[in-house]
Amino acid sequence: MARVIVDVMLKPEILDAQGQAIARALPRLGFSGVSAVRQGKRFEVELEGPADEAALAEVRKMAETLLANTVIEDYAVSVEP
Amino acid sequence: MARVIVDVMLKPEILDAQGQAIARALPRLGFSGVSAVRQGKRFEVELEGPADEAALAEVRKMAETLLANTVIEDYAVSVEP
Amino acid sequence: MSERADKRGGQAPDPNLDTVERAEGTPDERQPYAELGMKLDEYERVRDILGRRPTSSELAIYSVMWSEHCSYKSSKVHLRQFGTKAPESEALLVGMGENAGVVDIGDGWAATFKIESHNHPSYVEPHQGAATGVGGIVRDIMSMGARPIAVMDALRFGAADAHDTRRVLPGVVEGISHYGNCLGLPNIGGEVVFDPCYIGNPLVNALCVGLLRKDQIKLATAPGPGNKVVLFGALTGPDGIGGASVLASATFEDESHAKRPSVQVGDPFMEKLLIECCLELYQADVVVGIQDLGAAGVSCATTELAAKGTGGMDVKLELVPLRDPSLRPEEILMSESQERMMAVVTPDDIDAFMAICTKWDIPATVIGEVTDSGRLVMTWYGETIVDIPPGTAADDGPVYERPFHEPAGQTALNADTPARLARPDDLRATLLKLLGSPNLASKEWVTSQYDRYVRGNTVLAQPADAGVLRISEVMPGAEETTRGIALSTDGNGRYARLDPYAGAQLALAEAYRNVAVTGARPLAVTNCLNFGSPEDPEVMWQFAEATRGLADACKILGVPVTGGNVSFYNQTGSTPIHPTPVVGVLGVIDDVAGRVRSGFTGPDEKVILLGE
Amino acid sequence: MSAARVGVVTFPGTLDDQDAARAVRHAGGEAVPLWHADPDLKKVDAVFLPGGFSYGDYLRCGAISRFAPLMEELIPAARAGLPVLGTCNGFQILCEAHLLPGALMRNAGLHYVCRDQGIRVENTATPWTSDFTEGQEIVLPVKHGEGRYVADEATLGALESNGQIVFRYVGGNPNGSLNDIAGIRNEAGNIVGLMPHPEHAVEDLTGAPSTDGRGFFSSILKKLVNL
Ligand SMILES: Nc1ncnc2c1ncn2[C@@H]1O[C@H](COP(=O)(O)OP(=O)(O)O)[C@@H](O)[C@H]1O
Repeated sequence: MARVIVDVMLKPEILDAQGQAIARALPRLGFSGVSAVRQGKRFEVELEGPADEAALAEVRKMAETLLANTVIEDYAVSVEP
Repeated sequence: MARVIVDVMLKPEILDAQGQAIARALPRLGFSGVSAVRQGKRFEVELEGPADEAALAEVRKMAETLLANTVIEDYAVSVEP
Repeated sequence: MSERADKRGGQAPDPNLDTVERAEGTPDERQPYAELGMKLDEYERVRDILGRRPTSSELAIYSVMWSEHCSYKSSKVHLRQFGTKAPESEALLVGMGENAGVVDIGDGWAATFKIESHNHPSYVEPHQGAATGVGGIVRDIMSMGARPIAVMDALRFGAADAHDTRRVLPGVVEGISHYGNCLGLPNIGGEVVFDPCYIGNPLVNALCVGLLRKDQIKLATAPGPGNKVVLFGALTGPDGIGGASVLASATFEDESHAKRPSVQVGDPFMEKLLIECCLELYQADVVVGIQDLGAAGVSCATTELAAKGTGGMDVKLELVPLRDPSLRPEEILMSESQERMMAVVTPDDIDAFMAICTKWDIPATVIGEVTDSGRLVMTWYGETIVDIPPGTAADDGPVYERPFHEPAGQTALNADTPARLARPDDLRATLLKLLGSPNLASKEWVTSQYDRYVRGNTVLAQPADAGVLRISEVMPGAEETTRGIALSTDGNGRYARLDPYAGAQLALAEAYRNVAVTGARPLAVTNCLNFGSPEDPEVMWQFAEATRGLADACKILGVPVTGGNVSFYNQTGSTPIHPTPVVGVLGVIDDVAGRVRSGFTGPDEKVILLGE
Repeated sequence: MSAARVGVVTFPGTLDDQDAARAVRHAGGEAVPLWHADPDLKKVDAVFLPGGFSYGDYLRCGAISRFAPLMEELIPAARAGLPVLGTCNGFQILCEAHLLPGALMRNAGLHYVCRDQGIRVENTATPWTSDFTEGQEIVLPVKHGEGRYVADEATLGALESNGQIVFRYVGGNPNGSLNDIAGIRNEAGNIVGLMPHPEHAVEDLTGAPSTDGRGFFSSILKKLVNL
């Protein structure tokens, strides 16, 4: 059993309203020194078998078709160390 | 300038309706070999200065009080390599 | 001078900038007008107007302003009938041509409403496409000086069980639901229709209605030399400027400019703040003219405001606050970033204006000034990049008399009547089949995702045939009234396919009846005309017939068209959708407590059939 | 005697403040607008935190609002006994501010739900529910995307045994809330949060097909007048 992580973030040119709202709120809450915040999604995918190339290819396909909306989002797949 | 990542996931005992919905949809979409999916949030926090201990302590406080609701969520802070 | 201008001021001049001076010196430089959707003769007209080749920024402006979407170049000759055949109406306060029409509903109140399409974006990215459709129509209503009070949505999808419908429908409904709910606008009705003809071209038509005091109508105009031009709301980013990339990359060799997103992403929270901010600005009476930023963004707002005002405007384009600092002037001009407005404010009121924006956390920037030069002049860090007569972009776009003729199979189609079908012998099976059809099924899956109660004035919403709203606590200090308004949207693409003239009339008649049965007096009409390509003479015939039918019916029923929207190019390959005119009717009830519900309210009620 | 003063809070993105104020006035109280950025409770006798999408529901519903300057006044006042009612987004803010235990999460069905919902009143020992009878079934609209109440087992157990569960869904649970919880109170009973909207069920002409929401407003006004 292995765990694969899929991180999904809005493409840099797409408006991240949530991230901006958080960044704007930070100074008011007493946090300084943050220039920007972006908010995305993190998926933990538990595989039944090992995270071999074939499995990773499957997860990438899953990310491409289901987990991310590639019109507005980028994704990155990594294996939990 | 450094980027710090805050991953926020639901505590294991809390029902993750979104993750379950994805896991249930996978076989229908032709993906097999996945035993579970959990969905959480990923924040990319851009610091104005370096990610030194003081800055990381600030981000951890931010995660604890704002980015995560510790009643239902756990968080992890890491520096982007 | 802004901080950024200072920064740039110290640097060498931008070698990639296409200035007016440079345009004069390089008359033969090839320009990507065709890539921007302009025809050669249109491009040559621009050269004639300017007496030189346009700069790339000017080309950006003309190409968006003269697009079908903004100039109505194919539909204009037909839409004129809505004016020439318009019935006398005492209720009409603002007719077609403004952001939305305004009607007098009595007791000093006026209502403004309009329906608009966001079909193509909703196919590409259903959630954001539909959401920004709602956002856009709401800003139209705000720009008239009104408080938006409700929305409706008329939707068309492919077959309910088609694969792509499963992608498009949930996304569209979620987008409308999220954006509308977040704005606090009750959704008081709409339609969901399935037909295979919409599989590659779903229709997402959103209607918004707003209320204002009759003497507080705002118009999109920039009068008064010396008055300030303020851009406020969201920052400008690279949204929906896929087309602009050919301009930027023509002068600017950079990967990041070659690939710009074509989808716009909305921020309903920002729009909610904009609504409250605008209303406070109106209350404080610090707005001379106002325009929302729609499809053609800064290009449209500046040219239209200037054209309808004193006639001139100076803009320092580098003052536009950006979300992405790498944007080029051409891209800023074409950006479709959402949740932005432009206002004209007197110098005396500017501080009060800015204070209200600050209260609502709305970024606001003075980017220019009204002039009496008759020219719209834009500079970029001191260099002139636009110098045009604004009316030529805003009002004098091309007008086409597109050829049209009846589709080849039209007679045969009509001759093929149900009489040909075998009589069903099993009524039970027929009934079950009907009941099971998606078009007759409950729409609750959709409507339960919409807030119909917010603002506390919803008298009727689903499952009623028309939405009814009480008019109460709309604006602070305004007198209360017993009046209410009723609204319905209807349309039937199958009828219109068989006979576009009668089909459009039936759509009007249905909406009119739905409003009338609540007890309301129908007053005015808005419409969204969804058709295939105007370059196809058969589609153009459908369009000509439908507009003629609607105009004739409006005259007979005595309700003027106050505004609307045309959506062309709804086709997959060469196959157009059914012609789908969607008609919205607004009516007024003098005492809203007397509204009539549909359905039985008690035992022993009599059933009476009216009409033939 | 002057009318009881009920504060109605507006955050950026609050939507039901107008309806809440109207409901307070209908019941004979004075509705006092409170602005999120203004740390002044204006000497109100009770506070209504209305629904909406404060801060766009960004990050988590209520997560940013609870840090508003007004909340810095409201939180200690509520802990000291000021009656507070939070509906929908207001309930979410109360949980985020830890004035009420647990959290509200995405509906189990993953969709926003607007419907007229059956609710059972489980506890009348609060200033907001004294005009109801225990076990009374009422109808109020729900309209939310994130209303699934969750808490750990110990907290749930305590809520159940202390009588802190004030409302339960009946006739179907719209969001998958644990134990069908629609609303809860703090131990002292002065703070109540619920997902349904009483302010949308106070008039015959408009809103939900019930006027059961009136009980909330008559309860609090009686309580304040009799103080
Ligand atoms: N897309 C929609 N948005 C909002 N309300 C809708 C939508 N589609 C249908 N409705 C509402 O649902 C109810 C039922 O619709 P429908 O089944 O089309 O009824 P009818 O056939 O009587 O017109 C009506 O009140 C209608 O306004």
